[in-house]
Amino acid sequence: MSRWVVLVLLAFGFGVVPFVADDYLFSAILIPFLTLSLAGLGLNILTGYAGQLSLGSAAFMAAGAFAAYNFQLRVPGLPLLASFILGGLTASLIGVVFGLPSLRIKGFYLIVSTLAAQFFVGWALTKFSWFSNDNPSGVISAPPLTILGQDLSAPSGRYVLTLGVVAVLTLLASNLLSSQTGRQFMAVRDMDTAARVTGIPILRTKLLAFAISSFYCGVAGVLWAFCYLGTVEPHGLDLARSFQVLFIIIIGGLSSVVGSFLGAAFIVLLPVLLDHAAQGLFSGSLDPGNLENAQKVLFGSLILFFLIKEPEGLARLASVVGQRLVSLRSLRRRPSPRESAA
Amino acid sequence: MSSPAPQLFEAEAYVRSPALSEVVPGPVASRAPGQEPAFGAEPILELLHISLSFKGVRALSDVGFAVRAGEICGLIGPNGAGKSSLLNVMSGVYRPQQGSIHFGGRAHARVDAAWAARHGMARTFQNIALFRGMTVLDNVLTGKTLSTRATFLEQALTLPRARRDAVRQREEAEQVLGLLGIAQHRDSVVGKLPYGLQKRVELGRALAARPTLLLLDEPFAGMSAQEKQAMAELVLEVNTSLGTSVVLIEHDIGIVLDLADHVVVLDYGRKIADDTPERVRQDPAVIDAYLGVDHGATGASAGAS
Amino acid sequence: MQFFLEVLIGGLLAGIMYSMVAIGFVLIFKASGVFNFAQGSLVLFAALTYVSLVEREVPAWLALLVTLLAMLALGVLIERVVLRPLVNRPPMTLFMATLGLSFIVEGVSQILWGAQVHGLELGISDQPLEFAQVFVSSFDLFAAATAAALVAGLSVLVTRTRLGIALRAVADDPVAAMSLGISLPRVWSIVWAISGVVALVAGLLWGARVGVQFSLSLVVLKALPVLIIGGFTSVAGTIVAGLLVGASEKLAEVYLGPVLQGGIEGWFPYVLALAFLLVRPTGLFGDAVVERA
Amino acid sequence: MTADLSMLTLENAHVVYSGIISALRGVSLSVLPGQVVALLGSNGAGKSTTLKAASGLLAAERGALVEGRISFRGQDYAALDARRLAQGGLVQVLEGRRCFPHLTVEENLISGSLARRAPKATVRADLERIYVRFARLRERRGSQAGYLSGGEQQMLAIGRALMLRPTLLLLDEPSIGLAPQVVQEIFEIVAQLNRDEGLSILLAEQNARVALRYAHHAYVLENGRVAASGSAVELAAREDVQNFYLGQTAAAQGQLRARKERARRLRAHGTAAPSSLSVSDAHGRAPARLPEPGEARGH
Repeated sequence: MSRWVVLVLLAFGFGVVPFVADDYLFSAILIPFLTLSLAGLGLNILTGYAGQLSLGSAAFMAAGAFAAYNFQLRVPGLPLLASFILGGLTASLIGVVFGLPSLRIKGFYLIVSTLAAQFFVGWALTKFSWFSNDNPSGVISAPPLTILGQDLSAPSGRYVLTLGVVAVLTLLASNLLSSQTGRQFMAVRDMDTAARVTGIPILRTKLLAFAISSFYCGVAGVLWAFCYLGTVEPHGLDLARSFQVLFIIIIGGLSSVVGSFLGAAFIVLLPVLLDHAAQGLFSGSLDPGNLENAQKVLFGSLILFFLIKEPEGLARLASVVGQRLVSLRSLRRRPSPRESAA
Repeated sequence: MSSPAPQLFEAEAYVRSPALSEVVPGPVASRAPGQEPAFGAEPILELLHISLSFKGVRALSDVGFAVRAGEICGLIGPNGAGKSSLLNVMSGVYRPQQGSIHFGGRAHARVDAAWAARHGMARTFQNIALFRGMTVLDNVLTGKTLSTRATFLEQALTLPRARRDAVRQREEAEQVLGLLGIAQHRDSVVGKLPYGLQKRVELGRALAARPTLLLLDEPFAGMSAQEKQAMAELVLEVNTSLGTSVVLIEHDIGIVLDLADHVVVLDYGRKIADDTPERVRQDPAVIDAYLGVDHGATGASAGAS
Repeated sequence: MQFFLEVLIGGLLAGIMYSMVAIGFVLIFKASGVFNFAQGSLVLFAALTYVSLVEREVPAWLALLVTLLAMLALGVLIERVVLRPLVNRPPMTLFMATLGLSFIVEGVSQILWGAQVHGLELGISDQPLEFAQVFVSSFDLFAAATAAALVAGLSVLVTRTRLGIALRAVADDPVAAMSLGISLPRVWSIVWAISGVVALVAGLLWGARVGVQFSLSLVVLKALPVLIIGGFTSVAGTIVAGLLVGASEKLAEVYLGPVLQGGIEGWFPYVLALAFLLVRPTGLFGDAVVERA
Repeated sequence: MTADLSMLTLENAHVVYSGIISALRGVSLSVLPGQVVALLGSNGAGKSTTLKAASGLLAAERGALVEGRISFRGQDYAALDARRLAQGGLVQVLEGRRCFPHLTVEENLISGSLARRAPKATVRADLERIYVRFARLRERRGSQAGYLSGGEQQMLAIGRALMLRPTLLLLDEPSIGLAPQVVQEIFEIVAQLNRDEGLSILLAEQNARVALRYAHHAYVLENGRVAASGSAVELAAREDVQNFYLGQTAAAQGQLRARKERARRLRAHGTAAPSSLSVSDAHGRAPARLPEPGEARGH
């Protein structure tokens, strides 16, 4: 995606949307979309770019959320953004610990260690009440969202905060992934023997991928709790969420920053469209249970479709459509036969 | 650039065009043929008593030889002789059961591949080990990994040191792409390129690391005669202009015997010759190894009588 | 001590369930190298189909036959629709395909048969029997006996019959099998059909014990550590590993649990599998399949 | 040679692997009924590819016949794949033998008969016939193929192929990795099969001298093309066969050597200008350029 397209989108996102969109659009669509895009980007760094499959994204999100909450709670006067970063760093630490087995096992079989992370973190956060400040119900409300005196707890405020965090981290990620570190990730993914012979330290590169990926998922977890739900609870960040984040990058496109956003948009918007379709077409005869199952079947079939037909996901489709648009436009401007034949 | 790029190779009918180094005016000393050009006294790489076996199958038995600094050493032998295994031992991909490898001033029971890379060893693989998900330029840039100074944080924040790295590495990579004639493929994904081009990209990645010792595993395989000639010129250019020592495995023995200063012949994992190309070509043991020994020949009768 | 034995036996019997599901994995993995994450959903589909038919007054034997045919058909369908287009793609892609498949099978089975919990009555008595003051439920013994019979049947099929020779030939060297005119797609669909039957047996026994409900498909999460410990390619290793995981999980819950606030059954098998992976990556009996870094 | 007369005919076969590696550049050859034909040439010349094209196994390695025609007993290949070819009597023994290591010798042999779906009695009779011809296999019938010696595995691989009652047997490098006297034994068996049962055989072999002693006809491949062909007697008589192996035929022979000597001398006298490869600080001379792919091939 060229530079100026990104700038236009950001200008629109910061300049126009906060004043135009209504609360429903913020809280039900825009904030979850941005948060899941960040989580998708995090997983894409680890699985898409570095080739290490992980089913533990939700666990790192939960770790990030609880860490940020506890830092905010137990360190008086800590600026909000500092707790975001500390949440991310905690998740990153946990990511590295569960990334250590990648020394001995490769790519696909790594799901064992990331699944272990998923179950272990989920268990620890529910069992040890210290994490949730001994709150009996285990559900804790997020701290007030004020930065430099500005109160951002209104939906538009939470949206701007989310957009800001996601934009900055996405910029950093795309710089990193287009530099030597990004190439090292992809080298380890594509052919680790050749990577080793070129001088790339295999384990260090894998652990770096785990660390950065878990940091991104951790911050996504903080956004999920503080800006989206408004409550900090491990319930919504279970294995099903990890599968969802994995689907985001399969459908959106592995090893593509844009793909993480396209996939997240797809995953957030589809259920909404299905609901409207269900209301409209069957005038509500489809009971919600079956709707959920229908969604499951649809997601499963989409996964198969993308894996078989378009392994590079929506990102590839988007770029193909983009190129065709560009060539169409240039054709219309100078439709000389010679050039169209080239 | 004032002068147009001197054409290393014409396209159509192959006309021997001046190699870069020839363009340079200068006294051409006459030298009696066969006189040994002075190579480094201390060998850049030496293998002693190397034995290697997989699940009981012996791939190499007691192989030893030296590669002098600055020379091109050919490694030949019929199918299944153990050439690739030997290259994997040199580059640290395999660990030999016995023997030692002397490289970078130290003796190793097993070469650590990353350590060897840091001490100037680079290699290509028999069945192309390119990073298929990346473009041609990215593959060559990955060869420059060791010359990266900026940390991942500096790269993310694009701080000055990271920017300097990027500019320098890009410039050097462009030079290698130019030399290999694959500059205009820089943005195409490697997996989709024709075979001959992929071979050049892999060589480009190795050259990008500016090695002192270059190990080439069948760089000419699957190439047309013309492409072989072009690649041979390039290997020669790398060796003569930069003094890079080259160990070359290849089936097309004509080119190897022509390019190499010293040839080692393997057969069933054993070294059966280690000499100059001229002497190796006449060595009966080598000819038998290639043409096969026919014990049962009863007189001149041929064909299933 | 007696309590320890009971916990142990309870764990072993749960382990039998895990190994039966895991056997379905091993068969498919050995023959086609695919790690079938959808095996759990097949177990759910089989149990749901059978119990729903029985609830609709279909006689038990007919319900069993129909379910059996459904599983065979499903196996062939999966091989044709999912596997054949993805032949020689990387293992991660195939794994994700089975993940997508598991969503489809779960969704379809719940749309077809609804999502409530069904009690499953196999007509097997379930009172405690006493052996030297150790109480064991008769149902669990029946389940163990069925599992043993299933495994015996499978090993006869694999070692004695021509089909078994074809299966093992394809597992050893697919291209060599092709050179002899053996049809790989046919072998793969047979393997998927057989593991469908194994899923049926596991579904019925497991469903009868805990009730037929969505959680049946989560048993796949238990089978994964069993596979890692047992080694991906050995049926014997899978059975021993299943028992090991079942027993150690229950023992850990009972003895370690209180110290760690309980509920460690979820992650304990995974920690055990990780320990095995770091110490002996090929598992108890498997040959070197788990790629070393 | 009209197609229906010959067992196998390749006409101008071009084969490319995964769309990029051109392995055969127009190979034409044929095998007459009852004939033993040898495919010679050094490694990488295209011998194995030719066999896999004939036996329909190219698809298994992402290879494809992009041009030319292949026919087996007059039947064009469009309708045939590896399975129908094997059932129709064209069986290939792959390079490196490729027995099923975890199956016993007898199970390996039986796996050869599966594609014919013959009744048990016929399979038993075929087994007996193989054990008569390969006595050593009868002794080792119960042991796993993985523990057999190279020579025994080669016999097992041939025996397994014979269980399909082939009329044309393709052998890929039977002598590889075998000691010379074992190679002798294998080739004797191949010759007997041809004499006793009229089995036509196409064998790819690097060991030219042995192959020429047992073949009726031979083709020498070089770089994916047929460089020479003729009766085994003619080829054995030509002493330039050796050149196909030791590469004397490369056109630009000797030029490289001369160029290298001169370049070395220039460098030895330190007069060589900074070459394009060493990074010149300022704007060094533009680098020399290898031709573009289109240019390089010039077609």
